[in-house]
Amino acid sequence: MCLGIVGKVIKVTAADDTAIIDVHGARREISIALLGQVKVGDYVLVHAGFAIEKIDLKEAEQMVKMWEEQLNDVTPGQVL
Amino acid sequence: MCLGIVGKVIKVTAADDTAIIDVHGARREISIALLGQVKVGDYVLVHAGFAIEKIDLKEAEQMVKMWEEQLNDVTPGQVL
Amino acid sequence: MSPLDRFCDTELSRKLMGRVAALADEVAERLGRPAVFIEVCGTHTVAISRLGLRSLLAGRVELRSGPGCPVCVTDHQEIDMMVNLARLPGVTVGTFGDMLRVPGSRSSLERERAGGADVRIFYSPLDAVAFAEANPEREVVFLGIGFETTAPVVASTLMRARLQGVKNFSIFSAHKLIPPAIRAVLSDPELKLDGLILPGHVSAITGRRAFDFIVKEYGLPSVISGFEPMDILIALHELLLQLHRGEARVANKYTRVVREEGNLDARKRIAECFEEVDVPWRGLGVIPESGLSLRETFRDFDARFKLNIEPAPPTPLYPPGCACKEILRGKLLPTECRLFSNVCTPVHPVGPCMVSSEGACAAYYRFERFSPVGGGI
Amino acid sequence: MSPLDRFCDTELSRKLMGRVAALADEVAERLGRPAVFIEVCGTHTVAISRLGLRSLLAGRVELRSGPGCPVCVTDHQEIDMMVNLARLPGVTVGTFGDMLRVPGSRSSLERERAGGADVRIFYSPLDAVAFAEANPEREVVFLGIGFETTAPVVASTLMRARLQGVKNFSIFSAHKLIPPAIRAVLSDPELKLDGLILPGHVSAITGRRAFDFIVKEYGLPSVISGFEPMDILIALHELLLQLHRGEARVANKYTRVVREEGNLDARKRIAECFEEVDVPWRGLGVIPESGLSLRETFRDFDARFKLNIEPAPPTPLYPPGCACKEILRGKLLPTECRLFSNVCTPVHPVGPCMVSSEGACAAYYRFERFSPVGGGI
Amino acid sequence: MKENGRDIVLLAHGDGGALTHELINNLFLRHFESNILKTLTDAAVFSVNEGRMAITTDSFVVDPPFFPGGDVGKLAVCGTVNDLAVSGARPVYLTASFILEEGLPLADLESIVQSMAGACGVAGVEIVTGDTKVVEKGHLDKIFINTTGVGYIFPGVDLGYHRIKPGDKVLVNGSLGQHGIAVLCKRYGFDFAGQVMSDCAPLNGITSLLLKEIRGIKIMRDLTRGGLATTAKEIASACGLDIWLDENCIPVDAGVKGAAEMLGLDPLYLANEGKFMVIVSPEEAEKAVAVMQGHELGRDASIIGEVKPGKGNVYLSTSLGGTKLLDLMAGSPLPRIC
Amino acid sequence: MKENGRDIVLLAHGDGGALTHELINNLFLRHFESNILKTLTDAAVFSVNEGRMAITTDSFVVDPPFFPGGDVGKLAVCGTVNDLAVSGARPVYLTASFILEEGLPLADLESIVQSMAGACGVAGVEIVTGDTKVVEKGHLDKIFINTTGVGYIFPGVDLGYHRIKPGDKVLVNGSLGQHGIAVLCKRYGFDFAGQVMSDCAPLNGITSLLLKEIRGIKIMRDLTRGGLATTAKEIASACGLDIWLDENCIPVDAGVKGAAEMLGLDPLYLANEGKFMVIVSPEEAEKAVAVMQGHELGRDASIIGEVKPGKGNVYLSTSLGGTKLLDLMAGSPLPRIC
Ligand code: SF4
Ligand code: SF4
Ligand SMILES: [Mg+2]
Ligand SMILES: [Mg+2]
Ligand SMILES: [Mg+2]
Ligand SMILES: [Mg+2]
Ligand SMILES: [Mg+2]
Ligand SMILES: [Mg+2]
Ligand SMILES: [Mg+2]
Ligand SMILES: [Mg+2]
Ligand SMILES: [Mg+2]
Ligand SMILES: [Mg+2]
Repeated sequence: MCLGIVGKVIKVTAADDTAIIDVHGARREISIALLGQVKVGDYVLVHAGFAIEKIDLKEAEQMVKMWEEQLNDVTPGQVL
Repeated sequence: MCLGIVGKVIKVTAADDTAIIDVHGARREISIALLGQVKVGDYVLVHAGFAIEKIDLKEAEQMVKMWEEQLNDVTPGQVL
Repeated sequence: MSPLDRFCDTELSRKLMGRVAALADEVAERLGRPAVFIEVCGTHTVAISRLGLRSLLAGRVELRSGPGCPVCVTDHQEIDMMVNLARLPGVTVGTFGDMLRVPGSRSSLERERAGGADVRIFYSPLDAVAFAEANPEREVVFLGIGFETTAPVVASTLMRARLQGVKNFSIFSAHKLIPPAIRAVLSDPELKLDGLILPGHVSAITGRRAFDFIVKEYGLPSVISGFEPMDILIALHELLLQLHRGEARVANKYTRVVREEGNLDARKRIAECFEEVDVPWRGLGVIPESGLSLRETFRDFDARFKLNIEPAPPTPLYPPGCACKEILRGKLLPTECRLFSNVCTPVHPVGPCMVSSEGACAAYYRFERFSPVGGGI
Repeated sequence: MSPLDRFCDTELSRKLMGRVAALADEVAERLGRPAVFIEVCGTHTVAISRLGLRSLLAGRVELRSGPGCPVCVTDHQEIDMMVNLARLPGVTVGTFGDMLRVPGSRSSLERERAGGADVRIFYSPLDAVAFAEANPEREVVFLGIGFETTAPVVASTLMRARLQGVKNFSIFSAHKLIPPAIRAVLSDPELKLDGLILPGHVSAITGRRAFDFIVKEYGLPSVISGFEPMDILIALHELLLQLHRGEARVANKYTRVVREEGNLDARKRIAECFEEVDVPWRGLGVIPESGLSLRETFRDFDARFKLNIEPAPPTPLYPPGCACKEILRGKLLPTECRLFSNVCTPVHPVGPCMVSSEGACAAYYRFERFSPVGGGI
Repeated sequence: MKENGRDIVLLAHGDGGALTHELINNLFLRHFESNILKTLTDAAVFSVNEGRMAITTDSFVVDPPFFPGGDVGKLAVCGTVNDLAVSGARPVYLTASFILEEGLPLADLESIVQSMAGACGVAGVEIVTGDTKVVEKGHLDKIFINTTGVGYIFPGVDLGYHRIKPGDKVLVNGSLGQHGIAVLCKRYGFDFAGQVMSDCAPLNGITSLLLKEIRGIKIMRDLTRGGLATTAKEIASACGLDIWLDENCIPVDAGVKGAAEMLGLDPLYLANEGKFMVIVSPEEAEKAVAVMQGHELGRDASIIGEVKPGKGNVYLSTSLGGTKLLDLMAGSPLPRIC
Repeated sequence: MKENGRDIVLLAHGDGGALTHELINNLFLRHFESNILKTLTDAAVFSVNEGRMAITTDSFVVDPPFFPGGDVGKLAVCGTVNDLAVSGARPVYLTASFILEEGLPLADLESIVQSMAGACGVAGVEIVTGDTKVVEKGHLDKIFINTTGVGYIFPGVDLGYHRIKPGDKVLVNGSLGQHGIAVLCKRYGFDFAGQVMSDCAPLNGITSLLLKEIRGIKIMRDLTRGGLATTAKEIASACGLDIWLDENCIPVDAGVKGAAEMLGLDPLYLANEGKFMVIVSPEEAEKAVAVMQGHELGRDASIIGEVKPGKGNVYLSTSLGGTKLLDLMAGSPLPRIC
């Protein structure tokens, strides 16, 4: 119900709580008023022009890694 | 400086001081608030949607008649 | 055939034209130069141009254009204020088509509309009231321009709006009065003039008597004229006759419309709504008691107060090189301005006289710029 | 390659799809029927449709669409009020694109705009504030629709507008809350359900804990999911696993975004601006404390008060024949409505589920209306 | 609520998707009869023989779209047909491109399309391809239509400024200013009680008759925007000769005269949509008038002037016997008080 | 004050009078090179040989008129050239009809006209006649342009739905959605730092190459409004066969994907202005791809699907191996939050 899009922060203007994000080359100014500290290089989840959460890349890394390992396990019939 | 057009009154609505005038078939509602009694058949001078004066047809008749007579007088060299 | 149609009768007009030309010849001979008349009213300027009358009287009578085009005489300062009005958010400026293209010091209503302002043309100010009623969220300001003919129309509109309780309608009054302007023109000592053609429709309101001062104070022949071919020729004939006879009076040759006292109802309405004030005229400067501003009792309909319009700063009267000042006073012909028709054209007007199609320069441009190479058909 | 991109990796997804399908088969065999899950969130509905996931799980898992499309659940009464707002002179209604076509009882914002209302689409509510500042003569009312994800965005916008002293901006709040809606769905005794896919972006604000009640009160497996192919497959895998193991918990499989307590800043802003009220949901009726209305301290930004918007009269929930009620509760599939795709299409929608492209019926119409004649390429 | 998209035009009617298809099939194809159009391809394909063709384009933005005597649809067909006709061509195919304002009643669109189909029938032309765009409310005023037309130049016909000579006569096919007045009066609240209507009509019938009967035709021009005066000035400028018009001979209907006076406008500058000017050799002028008068769109045809040596000016001999200059229009006609 | 009519468009620029003439002479004729246009007659006249011609029309109403990679002028030329190109024609002549909003900066108009002239040069077409109308501020949004184009169908070429058979391959010439995204992003405040631009380009070069080299071309369609999905559905409906597209093979640039996600839009429904779809016999599909890749507008050409027996549906095989239905667009793309 709520489109969220991942953007990489490429500029932060703390004075007015805005940042520029980049989404595969598409850039837009968004508000970071709903987040605490945001810095260049962070990934944020954007909804309706506001960053609503930071993306935890470590968590992402862990989760895909776990699945990559599991799925590359070739035990036949493995379903869990 | 002030365009005035002669219209023939074809309908009067005293209640709101308006009349319909006809100018060679073109009709429009105008205000007659600046005139006293206006009746169907009167000719009025219209400026910016208001009748600003009644046309005195007798005066008109007299003046053209006088000139018609003078101008049809064939005395050669007549200039006055 | 109605007697009114006979005022445009071609055959009759041609005959009278012959008389006028002959009489003009006699007068010119006696004066040793063509007689010089001024037509106060811009509508006369246009009618004369349309008839090609100047070409027919060339060398006998010189017809000059006076200050009677309300558009041409509206000052830069006033246009600037109208422009400021148009720029206010939520404001719709209603106007007659004439005002649209008149340049102020930096802009015109046409340019403001092109830039996003809501400027609308109305045939009648009552249509602007109807628009205001249909668009209650907009403040509709109607520009009151024009002379004695138009002022009572605007006054009536105002009274109607008050009666109907229309709260979002107001007037920006820039109305002007003709007799003070005539005085300003005639009091110029350099002016050489043999007579005046007086504005028929202003006279319909003011009455003939309002012009008696011309004879009393300046001793000049003058005539109130209508606008049909016969009207204009009769008026010219009358002026030539007065000159010929050495008389000077304010003749009324528009008796089917103009009364001695004018339209008393209309005059009462003007008096009720407006008071006379000193205002600047383009080309003539400030003329005492020559403008109409809304009375205090109409403050709730006075855009100047309702919308808090500051007077715009005064600006130089003319663009460099423009001879409007002399033209408006009847001292030069448009063709004598060095910008005429090369730099200054109706499409790219420099001075106010080129803007309104009724302005003297525009009328000359449109109708009389070139003399023909061959003859008529 | 960023770890984020790997959530859309095709090869990986296909492998996981194999696991999910196999696990689903086992579960279905054990249950003697396909497992039934509900995806609460409309964005999940669309993502599932786009992946063609339903075709791949046919006979193994039945995926039903829940009440998580803010457009679909906005009541007639609220739409009617928005329409009334749009009809006010001088008012500009700002909205996300989603709301434009949703029908109220007599009209929609799209129809009102077509009829002359000033309705504008903004990507962000901050753009609407900027528009208000640039157009001080208009009252700009932004429609606050959306769930916990959107409410803090609107709250932030409001605070910004107040800070900047923007006087011609206000909000019409129709925000809704997801947990009460889930309760309303789950408390239906007729509902047969094996698990829930919980909305990832609502959870980003509320935190995982906000959904613990599902396990405590209803004992159902549930999982918070992201929106990439891997996310959805991981979530399905989790639900199937819980089912397979006879467990029930609120798993968070969107850990890169969703925290236990959610976004505390955002929650604080919601609490500061809004208070919980009972509101009607399309298809679900009035749900206690499921809506957000502006607090009294924000009356000067509350369009309901500022513009004196009366509540519109209640209207019947559905057009005759429309099965949205059952679909929104996850009890029927869109294809089971007898109006689906013949009378009711995205171009001529009958019920709310057909209006938003995220609505269950629209998603089915666009992506899954016909089964193919041949196979894939 | 009225069903979406079935009573008024919505943005989605122009998105190229489902509603666009509905509009094309349920409205345009129902009124426009053409086997070529039916193919609904990116372009219409037709066969041609060797020869000369004419192509012309115009966009029609008339406000109001419905006026006494016609509507923007009739105008769009006639305007383009007439540009081809006065160029010496037989109009054959038209394209029709609509830009619609969101909110336009579909019933209005249908009656406009119906008028177009009617005018095509009268003119014997076929709409073979089209386009529909819809823009947001307020981004245009109701409806704009572009038509582009192609036709075959009649074999042996050679029209052009180069053929105009001093002594040639200037003709018009009837009373001037009707279209302009009909539109302006509708806009500013005048009523003609059916007495003055737009003269909007396809001229290809009368022009082809003229071209068949009269060999000495030098040029033809339809008298649209800017009216007789502007067109005369364009011709005079282009060929460097003067044109003299006689005010007494120029037909202007009394109703048009009255309304034009009321608005402060000059009928010689008002638009026509069924009037054209012909310049013809003096020997054939009378015969040309007779041919025109034999056609229903030329009943009031007359000789109104003559070409003379000069410098590209247009003069009007006034009723009083004076002369005045006519020039290009400068600024659209607006109602004035002075 | 700026001189009247020398910095912005005024109503009088469209009255057919003096300012219209100024605009035509000082702007249009300065940029559009054409001896036919120069005659400024009611219609343009040209010679034709026996054969088949194609005619197409489109009105261009893009908001905003300037966007990364082009403007409405370039679009107006390319759009019409492309409709002729995909119809198997060699585009030759264009008409250009402008509707301008009072207040449009003349400098903007000039740069639009310049782009048109540039695109005409690239496409090798000539603007032979035109029209200019000006409407009151607020009666349209800045500028609308209609172009109508005519061209000669290449001898021996026969394209059409009737030639499509099961087994035929579906090709596109490159990455989809660029134009739609460039325009929407400009409208909603996104910036691509020059990375995503409209693909607006004249396709007649690459289509004529294809037609020369590949005999088995069944149909070509440019992928404008409604995008790939809508065009595919139109073709499938028209020929009663199914079209299967493979999501993994459809080229979509990463930038387009990102921006489309941000706005909640599907690239398969986004407009293109330099992309076309080709349906070709299976034997010649690879060769067709090679030919396309040899042209600069076909570098990323690829086979994206296949025609199958069926009932006129379009299916997409998803990356996961699932299938979903594609349909006509229903409603223009608007930024959404859900
Ligand atoms: S021609 Fe132009 S510059 Fe000269 S006096 Fe007239 S308005 Fe002024
Ligand atoms: S198909 Fe239409 S009528 Fe049926 S449930 Fe869905 S929205 Fe309602
Ligand atoms: Mg196409
Ligand atoms: Mg044309
Ligand atoms: Mg034309
Ligand atoms: Mg098209
Ligand atoms: Mg409109
Ligand atoms: Mg023409
Ligand atoms: Mg086309
Ligand atoms: Mg096209
Ligand atoms: Mg034209
Ligand atoms: Mg605009």
